[in-house]
Amino acid sequence: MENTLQAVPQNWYLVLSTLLFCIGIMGVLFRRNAIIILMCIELMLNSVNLLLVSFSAYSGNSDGQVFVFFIMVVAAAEVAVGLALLMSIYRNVASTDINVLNKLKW
Amino acid sequence: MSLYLFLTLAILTIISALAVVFSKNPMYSVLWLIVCFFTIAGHYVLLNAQFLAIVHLIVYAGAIMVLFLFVVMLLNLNADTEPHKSNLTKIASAIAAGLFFVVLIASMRATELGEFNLPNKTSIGFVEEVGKKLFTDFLLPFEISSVLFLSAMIGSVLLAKKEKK
Amino acid sequence: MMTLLLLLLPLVAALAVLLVGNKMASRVALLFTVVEFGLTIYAYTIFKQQGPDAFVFFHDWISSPKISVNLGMDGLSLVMIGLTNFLLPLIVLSGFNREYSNAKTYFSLMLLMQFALIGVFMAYDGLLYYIFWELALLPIYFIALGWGGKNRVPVTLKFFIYTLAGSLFMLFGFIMLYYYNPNASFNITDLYNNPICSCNQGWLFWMFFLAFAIKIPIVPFHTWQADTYSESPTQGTMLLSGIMLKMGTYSLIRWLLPILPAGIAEWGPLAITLCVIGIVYASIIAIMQNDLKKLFAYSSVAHVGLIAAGIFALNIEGLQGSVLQMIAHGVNVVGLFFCADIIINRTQTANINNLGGIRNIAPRFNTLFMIVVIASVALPLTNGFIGEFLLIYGIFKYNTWLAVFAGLTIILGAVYMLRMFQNSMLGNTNENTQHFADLNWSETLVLGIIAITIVIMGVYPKPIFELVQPSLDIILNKALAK
Amino acid sequence: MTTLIYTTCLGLFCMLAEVLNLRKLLVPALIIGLSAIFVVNMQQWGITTPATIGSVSVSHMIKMDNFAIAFSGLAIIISILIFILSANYYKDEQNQISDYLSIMVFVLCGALVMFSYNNMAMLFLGVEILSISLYIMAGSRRFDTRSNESGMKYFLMGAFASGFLLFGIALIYGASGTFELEGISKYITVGEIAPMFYLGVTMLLFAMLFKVSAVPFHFWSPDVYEGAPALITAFMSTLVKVAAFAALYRLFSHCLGGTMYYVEPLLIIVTGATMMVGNVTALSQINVKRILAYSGIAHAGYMLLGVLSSQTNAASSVFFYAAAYAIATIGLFAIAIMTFKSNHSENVEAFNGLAKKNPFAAALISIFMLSLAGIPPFAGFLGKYYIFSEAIRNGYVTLTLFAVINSIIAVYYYLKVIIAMYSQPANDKTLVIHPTYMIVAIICAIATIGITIVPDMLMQILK
Amino acid sequence: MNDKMIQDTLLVTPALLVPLLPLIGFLINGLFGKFLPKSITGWIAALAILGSFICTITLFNGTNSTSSLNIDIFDWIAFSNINISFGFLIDPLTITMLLVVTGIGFLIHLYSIGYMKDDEGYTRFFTYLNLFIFFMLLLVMGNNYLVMFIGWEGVGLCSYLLIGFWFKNESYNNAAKKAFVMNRIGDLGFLLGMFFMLFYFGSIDYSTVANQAQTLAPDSALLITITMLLFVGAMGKSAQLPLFTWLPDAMAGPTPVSALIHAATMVTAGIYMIVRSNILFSLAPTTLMFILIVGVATSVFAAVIGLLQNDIKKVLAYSTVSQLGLMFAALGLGAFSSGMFHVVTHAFFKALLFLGAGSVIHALHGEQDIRKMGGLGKYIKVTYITFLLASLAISGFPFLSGFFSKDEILAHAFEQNKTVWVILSISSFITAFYMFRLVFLTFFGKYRGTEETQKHIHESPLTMTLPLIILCILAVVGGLLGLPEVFHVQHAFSNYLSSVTEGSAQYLAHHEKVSHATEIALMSFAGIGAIVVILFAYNKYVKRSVLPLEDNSLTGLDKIISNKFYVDEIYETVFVKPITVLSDLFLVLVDKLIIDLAVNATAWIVSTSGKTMRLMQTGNTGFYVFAMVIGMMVLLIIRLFI
Repeated sequence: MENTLQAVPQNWYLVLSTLLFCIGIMGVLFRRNAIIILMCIELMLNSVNLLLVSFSAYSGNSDGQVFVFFIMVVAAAEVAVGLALLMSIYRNVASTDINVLNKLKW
Repeated sequence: MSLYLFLTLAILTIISALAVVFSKNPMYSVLWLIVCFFTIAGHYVLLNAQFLAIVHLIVYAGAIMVLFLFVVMLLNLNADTEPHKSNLTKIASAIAAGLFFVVLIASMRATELGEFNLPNKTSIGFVEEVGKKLFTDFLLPFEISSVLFLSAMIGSVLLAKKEKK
Repeated sequence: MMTLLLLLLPLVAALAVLLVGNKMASRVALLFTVVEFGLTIYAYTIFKQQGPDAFVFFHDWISSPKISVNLGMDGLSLVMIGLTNFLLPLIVLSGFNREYSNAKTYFSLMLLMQFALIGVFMAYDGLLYYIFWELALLPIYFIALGWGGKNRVPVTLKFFIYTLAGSLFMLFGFIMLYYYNPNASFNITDLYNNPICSCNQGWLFWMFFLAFAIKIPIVPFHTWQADTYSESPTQGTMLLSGIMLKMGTYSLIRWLLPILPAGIAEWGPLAITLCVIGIVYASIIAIMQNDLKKLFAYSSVAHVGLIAAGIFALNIEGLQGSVLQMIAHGVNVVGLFFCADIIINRTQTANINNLGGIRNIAPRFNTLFMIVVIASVALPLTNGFIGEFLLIYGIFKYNTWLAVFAGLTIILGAVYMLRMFQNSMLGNTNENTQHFADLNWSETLVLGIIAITIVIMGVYPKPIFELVQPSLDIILNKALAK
Repeated sequence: MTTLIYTTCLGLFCMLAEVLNLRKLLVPALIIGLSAIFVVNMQQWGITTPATIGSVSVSHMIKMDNFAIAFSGLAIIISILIFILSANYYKDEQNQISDYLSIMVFVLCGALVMFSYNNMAMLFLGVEILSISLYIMAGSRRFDTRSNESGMKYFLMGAFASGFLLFGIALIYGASGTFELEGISKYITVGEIAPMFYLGVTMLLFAMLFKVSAVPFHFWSPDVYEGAPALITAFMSTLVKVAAFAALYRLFSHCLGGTMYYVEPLLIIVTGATMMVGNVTALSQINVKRILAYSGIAHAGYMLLGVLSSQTNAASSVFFYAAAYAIATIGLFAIAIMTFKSNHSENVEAFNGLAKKNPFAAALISIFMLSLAGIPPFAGFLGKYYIFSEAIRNGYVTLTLFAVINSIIAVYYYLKVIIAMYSQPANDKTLVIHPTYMIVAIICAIATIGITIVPDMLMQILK
Repeated sequence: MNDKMIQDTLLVTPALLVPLLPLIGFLINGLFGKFLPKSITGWIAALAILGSFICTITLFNGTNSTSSLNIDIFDWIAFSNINISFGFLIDPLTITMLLVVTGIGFLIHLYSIGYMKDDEGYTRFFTYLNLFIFFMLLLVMGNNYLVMFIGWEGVGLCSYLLIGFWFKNESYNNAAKKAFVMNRIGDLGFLLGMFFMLFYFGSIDYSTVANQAQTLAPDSALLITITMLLFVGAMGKSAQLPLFTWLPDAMAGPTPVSALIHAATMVTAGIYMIVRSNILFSLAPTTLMFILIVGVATSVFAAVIGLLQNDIKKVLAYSTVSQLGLMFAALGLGAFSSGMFHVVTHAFFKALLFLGAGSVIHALHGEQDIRKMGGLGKYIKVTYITFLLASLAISGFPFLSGFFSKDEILAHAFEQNKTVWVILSISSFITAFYMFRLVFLTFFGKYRGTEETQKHIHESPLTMTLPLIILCILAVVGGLLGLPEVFHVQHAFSNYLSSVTEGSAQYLAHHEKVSHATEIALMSFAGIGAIVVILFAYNKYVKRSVLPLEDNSLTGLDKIISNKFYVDEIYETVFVKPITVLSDLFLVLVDKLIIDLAVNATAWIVSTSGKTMRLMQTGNTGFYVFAMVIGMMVLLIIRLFI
């Protein structure tokens, strides 16, 4: 395990995270279900986490890892709030489809 | 060895991520996401961030995903309730995301991260190291994030509280 | 001190009028404007003794980018302020014996307008000037919007946006001037003494010219005007045409000529051509206008076009003529619109074809109206003549053929004015006009004062010439020093 | 630092107020508390002792420089005004008022962090505290689907943008190896810059542009502004916008200035597009909150001119502009909220004939509208003038000219309301303006005129 | 202080009083006329003019043919290097005009007291009349062109007011407007002429201009331009081709107005102006040639039209135009003093003719058509006799005033250009013919009106007949002022004016003076010719009682002539119509369609793009995110690859 940093070029992590990030974006674009969009956003955040950790590991600087904690904190808070919002909407319109939410426009 | 491990994990990560996006049933999506989180935790371990890997699992798989599952079950969402986007939008979003990926990679195309030296400290991912950092350098953000939690807490209660109109 | 007093009294008055309530509003406004006029005369006597130095007021305002409260009055300013303060009591008085909803606001806005106008004429700091310039737009807009005719909304909107558009370009021009100015200030003397590369003067000229051309208005920027005039309440129209248009011509003299001489050299010929075309163009349109106010509006376009042309002729005759004509036109056009108001108010129609025969039953009105009309067709011994004479002569010195063309105004002016007068006043009465009451005391007073001024100015304009000559000399020197 | 701590404590107090049954005292206590905090905040002026928690230095996390103090002061004043309004606004929701207010105080905390951050982590946390609290507030009318929709849209897009923010921070960290502003700034000046870094800066910029609602990241703001409760809209369009701008400005003036040449073309395009889309789209709106949203977008465009000029210390210009904008907007909302309420409509027609019903209120609205339109002698004019000046000084002549043209367009929709008030017949709905609203409006009006008369008071702060 | 200066200072007061008195009269009547008894206002006005006349006499006595008195009253337009003063110049030319204006003016005031007695605008009439005299006096007294221009335009205004005196009648108002506008066309020429003088000579004082002009080469382009422009002014004011049409229409005004303004005084202002600038004009032979052509043409043209007019005043109006043409011909020949002489004599007999016509109209209660008159000689003797004598004078009946003044001009024409002489002679005979056609149809034969009106025919009151008699005496003996040298006397009139005209003599081409014998022959020819024509007319209208046909039964040339060669119609189509069309075109096409459309189109484009852009805001979160992503992508691509 010690030699991961030598065996795997750092750029691969970069590419992997970017790919993951883009999959997250695709998910947000692709789906209409608010919950799944929320999950895709989590995916995006996780790609960033991965990136940060890889940078941190490769540069031997633990700041990046600490930062990941904050991202987790925020992600948790975000999810809590997001799901609460979702619940309150679901009570009103009985749907999690974001396309239902189009009263406000133009 | 670790290269193969990385590749395996990476491919798994990507597959599970894609599965999150493409699963018709929200429940599956949730489950795939959990898989994805596990693979990411694997990466953390590969990168010597053991403590973070554990925290990651606890927070994400243990807390956040449970929350998700809980909501999905509560709202009784399944494949039938999932509204479908038209194919055009689907293709468009796939292309857009793909293009975006290409653009991102292209803008980093010349990224040479320089001569890589093995860090003299391998313990940066250990709890001790991270903890020290968190309570010294990052003390303020740590404390400030409590405000965030407070706010989110009040907010969630406020929003989800069941009350007569 | 005098300067500040002159400037701020109308502002105080505006507040006072707001406080006294609707019934007393017009009277209090009149009182204040008369006092203000008295002060102006007093200022004139001081000016006679001590010259412009007595009126310098300087106070730092904004440190960076440097803007200062730099007020003062040279002869030119004094003359313009004199015009403003002379006309305001008349305009207020012309609102007597009329019912206005919310009169206190109405008169207060007029006084606010006076404040802004005086500020424009006093400001010797570019940005301060600009602020007053814009400030002047607000009261008039609200006057027109609140008390105007039934089509007022789109019309005033167009007016507001149109003029504001011009002004914003001017603001842009001022900021550019500031950065071209090594002293980094808007102070007028700095701007006068700062030679700007002639490569930049061309487009800077347009920045300023647009603002002024719209305000004046010079054809083809005039289309807001006729509608605005006919939709505004009379006092608003008077303020607009009598004084506010003069802001544009005044600014040409004060801000454009001396600051951008090379720009003038480059674009002046085009500008003067536009002005002259405008004179003939507007006059010809006026010939067939049937709406009193629109007719006066187009005539006003022609007249101010002549003033602007005289300014761009860049000689002392043109400038003197333009100053004199600004005053004369201010007085006359207020008179004209007041007459129009009297007619419209009593007959409920502005179409001259529906009028006629008023002369039979309202001789006093007829006489005074006649005097105003002949003044505006520039008959000698009325104030309109000397101005036009000098203006056309100024243009003549610039270019003979332009002068011939511009001179058509004296023919065409006679045509449309007399047609208007004939159709509205002469002939036999009809159902619209048969109950036309002659002037009451306040109307007689207003028109009487205007008539007397018309004659006095026409016979003895020398004080005005003397007053503005030094300022014009300086400005002309700058304008001609490329 | 102390400002932040006290404000947090105030937020906690609000939370506990419900438990302690102090709801009646809540708003006065908040106002007094915030006023005290304002004083404390201003006392830090010019004192450069590094921030500490106990014995731990946190100066690499937060830096209360004059920029931060000035903006904090402004933010606190804005909050005070909003809280004055809130007493009456929430009078029917007494059992939740402490929740609402505490969340709003937390928004202020987030803003304070965004003014003073000295580390990307703080920026991130500040943004998130602010945003998450606002998601809640936007959706706080639980039974109103419009409010739901507003909250949800804001949340989804905000979270999405957070992803970009983080990605950008991550890339910057990857290239420079640090989260501290000074470190990053040093990285820029010393040696080669990795392409990754530029991408990071760009992504970070995108995220911040989202927060200030610049085109093409502006889509959320009209919908959210319209759907959110009016008071929250006021809060969003003032405090939040100011905070986002201050953060963006701080980012470039304290840290990423060296990469300005790189993002400049992007910023120019975005600035131009923002001004144009904001102004032009606002023309055809009839909902006043929506008009203000678009107007807010347009104003963001103008303020971006200030950001573009950040290399020549345009801070005071941006500050002045932000202050003028915020004050006018709050004043406007103070009266608009009452008008909306009495008419059960948020459209321009709600203002019909206001000049007859309540000429004073109409006059105040006119002042605010004209100030927003940038017409002298109101503060908005000077703000615009400063911004344009700075932009021209930095050579953005064409862009400024474009801004000038846009301000001409803008006049139209500001006048729409004025026209409705002054030229339309009044409807029969009675309009009662609660004194607290009137007080706020009057304070704002005085400030709007006052800061024109003595603009140096504000302008000198950040020199 | 020598005697002359003392003398001069003594004359200042009367000189100032001359215009001041009418002004005072105007102000009293204008401001307080309403409060004064009607009868008094007329007398106030008349006395004001009488006062002026007396002052003029004082001036006349105080000066001689060589003196000229310059009175600067105040600086009018004075700044920088422009200095135009408001001042008077009293010299023989001025005094001549003053005498005519105030003298005839007074008589006509007197006449009007009777004539206008029953008019509701009595006071107003006298107010205007006084104002007119005031301006006319300014015109002739001014010491520079601009003061002259004040009077010039001022009389135009009064003419406007008086033509449209009966303002309820639409066509009268149109006539008034036409007069004013046509005059203004001339005025523009005058104005431009002044500009040239001011610009090139630096002054518009008569003396300076004359001095400066003499430094230029004769017939230089500048001089031609200036004189041509001034002449354009004169054409307008003095109703020359092609600007003459207003004058016949001007007969819409009350008859005394026609007498005073449109015959005796105002219309001669053009001649006065050219005589005043005689040095300038004599330096520009080309212009003189042009004046000659215009004058001769007008003279014949108007005379021909006069042949077929049936309105008593219209006949006189065309006759006036024709006579003015004669005067201009004289000026064109360089015979400035002869021109002036004819002005004076013409003032006498033409004023008389108009007043006589007025008396006829007064007697017939407003009837002006000569076809409905006839045989009036029996009823109104004084009018008849004076009218007859005036007609003889104008026709050039030997030894009456017109005879001398006309002959002088004809003699000059004979000297210089035989063709001109022939044409002018013909024109003169035509004049004699139509004048007597008028006399015979009016006063001879049987009354052709209704019986009802016949009963009321009466002679006018003394205030009306007295002026007739005085003018008649002047018309008869006026010629004595300028007895030609053939009679072995000094030509008193031209002597008196010699100081004014002598300056130009050197520049005029010198022609061999006709011998006395030839001159006598010419006079005889003219005199006998006139008598023959009169007899011919007598034969036609009295003996054979030929009556003019109704207007609609005219054919051919007659129809054209009686319709005044359709000049008005031509002007209507060539100038008036196009301008009205242009006006509508400008308003509708340029103003509304092009300019305003451009403005509104800008607004429209902006607002439409607003409406379009708002559709981007679909309300769909998915779309928003999509747009954001695309936006970011585009921006990145722009940044990276472009």
